[in-house]
Amino acid sequence: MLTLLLILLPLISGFILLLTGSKNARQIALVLSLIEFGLALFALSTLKSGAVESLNYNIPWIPNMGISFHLGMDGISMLMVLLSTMLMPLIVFASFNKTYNNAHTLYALMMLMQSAMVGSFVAMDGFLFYIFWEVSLIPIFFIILMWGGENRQKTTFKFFIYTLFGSLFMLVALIYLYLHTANHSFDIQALYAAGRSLPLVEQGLIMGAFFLAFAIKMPVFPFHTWQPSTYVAAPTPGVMVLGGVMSKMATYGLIRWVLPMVPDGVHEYGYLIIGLSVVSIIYASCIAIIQKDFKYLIAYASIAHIGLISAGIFAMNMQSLQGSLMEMMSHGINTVGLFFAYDIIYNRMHTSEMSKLGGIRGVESRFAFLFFIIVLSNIALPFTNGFIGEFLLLLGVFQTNMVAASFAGLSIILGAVYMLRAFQKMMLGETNSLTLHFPKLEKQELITLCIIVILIVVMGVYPKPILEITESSIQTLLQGIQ
Amino acid sequence: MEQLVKLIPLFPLISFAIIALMNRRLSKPQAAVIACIGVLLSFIDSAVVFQSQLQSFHPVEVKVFDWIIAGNFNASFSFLVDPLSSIFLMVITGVGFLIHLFSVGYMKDDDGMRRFFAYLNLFIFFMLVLVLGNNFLVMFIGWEGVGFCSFMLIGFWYKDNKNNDAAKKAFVMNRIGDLGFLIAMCLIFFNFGSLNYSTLFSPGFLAESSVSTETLTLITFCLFVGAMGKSAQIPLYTWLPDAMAGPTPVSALIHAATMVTAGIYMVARTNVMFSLTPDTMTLVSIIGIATALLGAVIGLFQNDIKKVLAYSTVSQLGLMFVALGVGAYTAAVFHVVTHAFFKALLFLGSGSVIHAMGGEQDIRVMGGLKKKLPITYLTFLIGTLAISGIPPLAGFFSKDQILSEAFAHNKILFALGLLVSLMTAFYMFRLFFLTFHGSFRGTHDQEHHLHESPMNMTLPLIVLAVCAAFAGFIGVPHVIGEGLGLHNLFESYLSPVLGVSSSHIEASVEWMLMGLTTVLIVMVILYARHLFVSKNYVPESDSHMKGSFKKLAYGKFYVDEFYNKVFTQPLDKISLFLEKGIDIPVIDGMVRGIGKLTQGLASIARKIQTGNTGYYAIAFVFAILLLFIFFI
Amino acid sequence: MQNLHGIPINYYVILSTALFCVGALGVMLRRNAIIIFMCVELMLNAVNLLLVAFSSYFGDSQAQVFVFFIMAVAAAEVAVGLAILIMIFRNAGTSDTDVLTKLKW
Amino acid sequence: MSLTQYIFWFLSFLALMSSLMVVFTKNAVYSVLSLIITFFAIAGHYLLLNAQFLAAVHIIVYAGAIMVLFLYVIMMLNQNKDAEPNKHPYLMIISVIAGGLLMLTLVGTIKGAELPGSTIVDAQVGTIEKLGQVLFTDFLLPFEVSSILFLAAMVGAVYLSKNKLQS
Repeated sequence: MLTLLLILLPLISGFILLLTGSKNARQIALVLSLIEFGLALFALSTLKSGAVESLNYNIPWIPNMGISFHLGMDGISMLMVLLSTMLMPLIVFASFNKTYNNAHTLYALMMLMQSAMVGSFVAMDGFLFYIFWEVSLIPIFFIILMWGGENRQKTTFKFFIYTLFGSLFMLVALIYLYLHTANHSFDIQALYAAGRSLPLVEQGLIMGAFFLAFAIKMPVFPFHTWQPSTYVAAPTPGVMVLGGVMSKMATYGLIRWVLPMVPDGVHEYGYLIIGLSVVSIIYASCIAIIQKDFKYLIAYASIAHIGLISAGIFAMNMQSLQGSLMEMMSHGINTVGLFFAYDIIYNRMHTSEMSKLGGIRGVESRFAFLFFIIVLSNIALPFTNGFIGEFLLLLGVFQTNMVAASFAGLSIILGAVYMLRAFQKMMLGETNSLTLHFPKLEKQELITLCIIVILIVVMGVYPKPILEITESSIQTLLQGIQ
Repeated sequence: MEQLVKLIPLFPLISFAIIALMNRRLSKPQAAVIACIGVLLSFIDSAVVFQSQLQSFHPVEVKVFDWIIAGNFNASFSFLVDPLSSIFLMVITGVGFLIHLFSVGYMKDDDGMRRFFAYLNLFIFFMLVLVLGNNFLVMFIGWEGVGFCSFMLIGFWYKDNKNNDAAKKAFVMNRIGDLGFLIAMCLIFFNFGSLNYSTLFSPGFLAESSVSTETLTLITFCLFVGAMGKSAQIPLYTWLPDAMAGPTPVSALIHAATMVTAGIYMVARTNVMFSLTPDTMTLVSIIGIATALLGAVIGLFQNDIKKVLAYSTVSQLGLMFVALGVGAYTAAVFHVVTHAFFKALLFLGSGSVIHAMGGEQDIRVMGGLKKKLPITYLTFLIGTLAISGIPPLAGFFSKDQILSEAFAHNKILFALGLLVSLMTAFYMFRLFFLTFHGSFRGTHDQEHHLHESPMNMTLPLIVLAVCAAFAGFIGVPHVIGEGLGLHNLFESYLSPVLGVSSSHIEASVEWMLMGLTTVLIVMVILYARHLFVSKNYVPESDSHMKGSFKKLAYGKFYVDEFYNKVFTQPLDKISLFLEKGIDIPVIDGMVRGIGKLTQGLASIARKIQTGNTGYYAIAFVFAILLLFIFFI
Repeated sequence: MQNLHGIPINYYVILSTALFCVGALGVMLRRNAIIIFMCVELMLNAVNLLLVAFSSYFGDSQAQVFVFFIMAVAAAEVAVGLAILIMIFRNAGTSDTDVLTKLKW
Repeated sequence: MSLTQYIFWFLSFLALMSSLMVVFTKNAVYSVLSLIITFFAIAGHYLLLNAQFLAAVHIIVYAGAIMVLFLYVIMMLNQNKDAEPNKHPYLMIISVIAGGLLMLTLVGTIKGAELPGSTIVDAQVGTIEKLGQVLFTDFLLPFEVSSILFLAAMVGAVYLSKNKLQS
C-alpha cells in the first residue's frame, strides 16, 4: 500500500498543482515533494525493519492477459526511489532562482514525471514497467517543448522518437518472453523463469533488445547523439530530471530486467556490451575535452560516467553492482549539482561559452569553492561520492575483464583533463569585463549548493548506510543468477 | 594509544575546518595561529606515538570507521602505526610545522593567507592519512588528497593562468600515476582478496599464495607507475619543475619534503612484493638513475633559483629510487628524511632570498647577498653542504649509504650515482655562489629593498639547519659507527618492516668509496668556487646562449614540448576528429539518415496520393480485381 | 412463376453486373462530380435490382425490405451529397474532380 | 419466346443503353435524362419481378425526387452545357480496361458459381400487404430509426447548402 502511495502522491500533487495556479506553485511543489521524500524515508525504515511484504501490492489488472498491478520494493528499488524522491525537492528548490511562465504546469509535469519514474522503479510486472517507462516520456517532452531553449522542437522530436524507437524493442522482447511464460503472465518472476529457460542465442537477442531500449535512454555510444542537444535545449529543471533521474531508469532497468532475466545471455555476450561501454567512456571523454560550451561538456561527461555504470552492471559481481548503484546515486546528485552551477552562471552571464568566462573565483569565491567540490566529485576524488562508485566499478569490472577495466580507468585521467580545463576556463584566471559584474550568490542558491556539497562529502566519507541498503538485494540477485 | 593515533590527522583537519568555515571572520594572524597550532599538536602527538614505537616493535592498528564494504571487499578507514609510518609522521608534522611557521612571515602580505593555511592544513591531513593508512585504499585517499591540495596550492595565485596550467599539469600527470596505482589495487584485490597490509605482508603470505611471479611483477610495475607520477620520475617528472609556480613554502613542503616522497614510502611499504620481483626492481633502479642524471644535467644550467632546486629534487628522488631498486629500502627512507631537512631548508632559504628580492627568482641578477642576509646565508650554506654530501652533515650519510649499496649491487650504477653526486655538488654551489657571493647585480631598487627576514622566518631556517647538520647521526654506517661506538639506530628501528640490506662490502672498500666521493666532491666545490667567485663568471642571458648541448639542457631537453606534440596536441586533434569527424557526421548522421530516409520514402509514397478521385476509383477497381483473382 | 418463366436468374445477375460495371466505368471516366454521383446511384440501383430479383426468385420478402431501406438511405445520401457538392462549387468555383485535388499529402 | 421474355430483353436493353448514355453524353442534363430512363427500365424490371410496391417507390423516390434534385442542382450550378473536358486519353483507356476487366471477372466468377434454380414461387412476395407486414413487424425499429436518418440528412443538407449566415 505504501508503494502505491508513493506513486499516487506525486500524481495527486500534479493535479493539485494544475488547479492551484502559478502564484505559489513552487512553494507548494516543494512541500509536496518533501512529503514524498518523507514517505520514501518511511518506506526505507519499513524495508529496514524487514517488513518487505508490506511494501508489496498486487492486484489483478487485466487478468485474462496475465497482467497485474504488481508493485514491490527491494533494496535496489528503494535506493532508486530514494534518489528520485530526494532529487525532486532539490530540483524544485534549485529552480527558485528563476520564475517560469505557467510555473504550475511546469511543476505539475515534474510531479507527473516523478510518479512515472517511481512507478518504473517499483513495478514488478513487465507490462506495468513498460507503461511507466513510456509515460515518463510524456511530461519531459512537454517540459522541453514548452520551456526549452533554441531548437527545442527539433531536438524534442528527435529525443522522443529516438527513445520511443528503442522502447519498441523492449516491448517486442517483453511480448516474446510473455509468450514463453508457463501460463501467459507478465509477472516478473514468470518472466524471469521464461527468460532463463530460453536457449543461449535467444537469451542474447532478448538482452540485445532490452539493452537497445536502455542504451538509448542512458545513453551509451553509439546511441547518444540525441542527448547533448536535448540537454542543451532543455530548461534547467527538466535537464536535471533528465540527467539526474531518468537516465537511472535505464540503468536500473538493466539490473532489474536484464541480468536476472537472461543471465546466461549476459554471461555469454555481456563482454560486447562492456566493450561498447568502454568505448563510450573514452569516446565521450575525448569529445568532452574539446567542448566549448559548458552544458555540452556536462552532457558528454555524463555519457562517460553512464558508460562506466553500464560496464559495471554487465560485469555482474558484487563490487561492480554495488559500485554501479552507488555511482547512479552520486551521478544523479553530481549532475544536478553541475547543472545547477551551470544555471547560476548562465542566469548571470547569459552565456555558457567557457572562453568568454574566467576569473569568477576572484569575484565570488564561495561559488567557486562549492562548484569545485562538485567538479572534484565528478573526477572521483576520494572522500567524494564519485570515488566510491567509480572505485567499486573499476574493481568489479576488473574482476570480469581486466583489459576493459584498464581502459575504463583512463576516464579518471581524461575526466580530470576536461573537468579541470573547464573549471580553469570559467573560474580561474584574470577576471574579464563580463565576469567582473558576476552577482553574488542568492541565499537560496547558496543553500542548494551547500546541500549538494554536503551530500557529496557525506556520501563519500561514509557510504556504508547506502551500500547496506542494496547489499542483501544484490546478493539475492546474484544468487538467482548463479 | 589508539586515541592518540586517531588524533594525529584530526588536528590539522580540525584547524582546516575552522579556517575554511570561518574564513573572513578570522583575522589573518588568527588563521595563521590556528593553522600552526593544529600542526604543532599533531607533531607533539606524533612524537608521543613515535616515542612509544621506539621502545619496542609493536605495530598499532586503529580502526576509525568502516568505509567501503561490498561483498567480500572490505576496506575500512583504519590506521597503522609502525616504525616506517612513525618516521614519516615525524618528518611530515615536524617539517610541516616549521614550514607553517615560515609561511606566517612569508605570506603575511597576501590576501589569500587564510586560504593558504587552510590548504596547507588539509595537505598535512591527507599526507598523514597517506602514511597512516593500514590498507592501500586509505593510502590512495591520501595519495589523491595530497594531489588535490598540491593542485590548489600550485594554482594558489589563480589569477595567472600560467600557474593554473602548472597546477592542472601536476594534477593530470599525477592522475596518470594514480591510474597505475588503481589498477595495482584491483590486481591485488583480484589475486589476494584483500588490500590490508597486515594480511598481505604477513610473513609468508605472498610466498604461499599461488600467484605467479608475472602477476606480481605486473602489480609492482603498476604500483611503480603510481610512484612515478607522485615522485616525479621519468617519464612523469615534468610537472614538478612547473609546480614551482606555487608559493615557496609550498614548494618546500609539498614538492620537496613530503608529497613527492610518497612514492618512496609506497615502494618501501610494499617492499615485500618488490623484493619478490627482481624485474621491477631493475626497472626501478634504471628509471631512478636515469631520472637522477637527467635532473642533475638540467639543474646544471638553470638560472631560476627555484627551478634549480626543483631539478635537484627530481634528481635526489631518482637517487632514492636507485636505493629502492637495489633493495636498500632503509637507505632510501633515510635519504627521504635527510632530504626532507636539507631540501626544505634550501627551499625556505630560497624563499627568504626571494622575499628579500621582492619576488625576483633569477640568480643572474642576485649576488653578494651574504652581508644583507647573514642568517639565510649561513643556513643555506649548511643546506648546500648537506646536499653535496660533505661529512659529517646529514646528506653525507644517506648519500653514502645509497652509493655503497649501489656499488655492492652494480658498479655502473655506482659510477652514475657518483656522477650525479658530483653534478649535484656543482650546481648547488653554482647556485650558492651566484646568489650570495660576488657583488649585487640587480637594480638599485632591489638593492635598497634587501633585508634579512624576520624572526619567524629565520627560526625555521635555523632549526632545519641544525637538523640538516646532525640528522645524519641517527643512521651512521656500520664502518664508521664501529669506530665511534655509534650504532645505526635508523636501520635497526626500521628493520622489522624493511628488513636488513643483504649486500655487504668489505669495510676497507667502503672506506675507500667514502674517501673517494668526498675528495671528488670537495674538488668539484673548489672548481665551482674558482669559476664563480674568483673568475666572477655569470651565466649569459637567454639570447646569448652558446653551445647546443647547453641550450638543450637549459631548455630542459624540450621534454615538455615533446609531450605537448606527442600527447596533448594529438589528444586534442583526436577529440576534434571524434566530434567533427565521427560524432556529428557518422553517428548522428546515421540517426538523421534514418529520419531522412523515412522522410524521403514518404515523400515519394505520398505522390501516389494525387487528390484526384478518378485515380482513386481506378485504383479501387484494380484492387477489387486483384482480390477477386487471388481469392476466387 | 408466370412472370418469371423463361428467364433464368442468371440473366438478372448478369444484367445487374453490367449495370454495375457501367456505373463504375462512369465513376472512373467522368470528371464532373455530379455525374460521378449519378453513376454511384446507378451502381446502387444495380445492386437493388439484384436484391429484388433474388427476393422474387426465392420468395423472401426481407430482401425487398432491404431495398426499401437502401432507397431511403440513398435519398438521404443524395440530399447531403448534393449539398456538399453545392458547397464545394460555391467555394472552389468548379465541380471538376481533376481540379478539386486539395485533399492530398 | 413469351411476352415477358420480350419485355425482359427490351427493358434490359433499354437500361443498359441509357446507362451507357449516362456515362458517355457530354451534357449533364442529357445524362440526368438518360438516368431517368434507366430508372424507369429498372422499375419495369421490378414489375416483372412482381415487386409492385418497390416499383412504385422506386419511381417516386428516384425518378420523382432524386433526379429532380439532380436536375435542380445542375441548373443551379449552371452546368447544362458541354463544358466538361475529357480526361487524359491514357486514363480513359485504363478506365475502360478496368471497367471491362471488372465486368469480365464478375461475370466469370458468377458463371462459375453454382446458383440454385428458382424453386419457391410466391407471387405475394412483392405485394404491399406482404411487405407492410414484414416492415411493421420484423423491421419496425429500423423503419422508425430511418426517420432520424432523414431528419439528420435534412438538417445536414440545409446547413451545408445555406449561405453563410453571418458576414
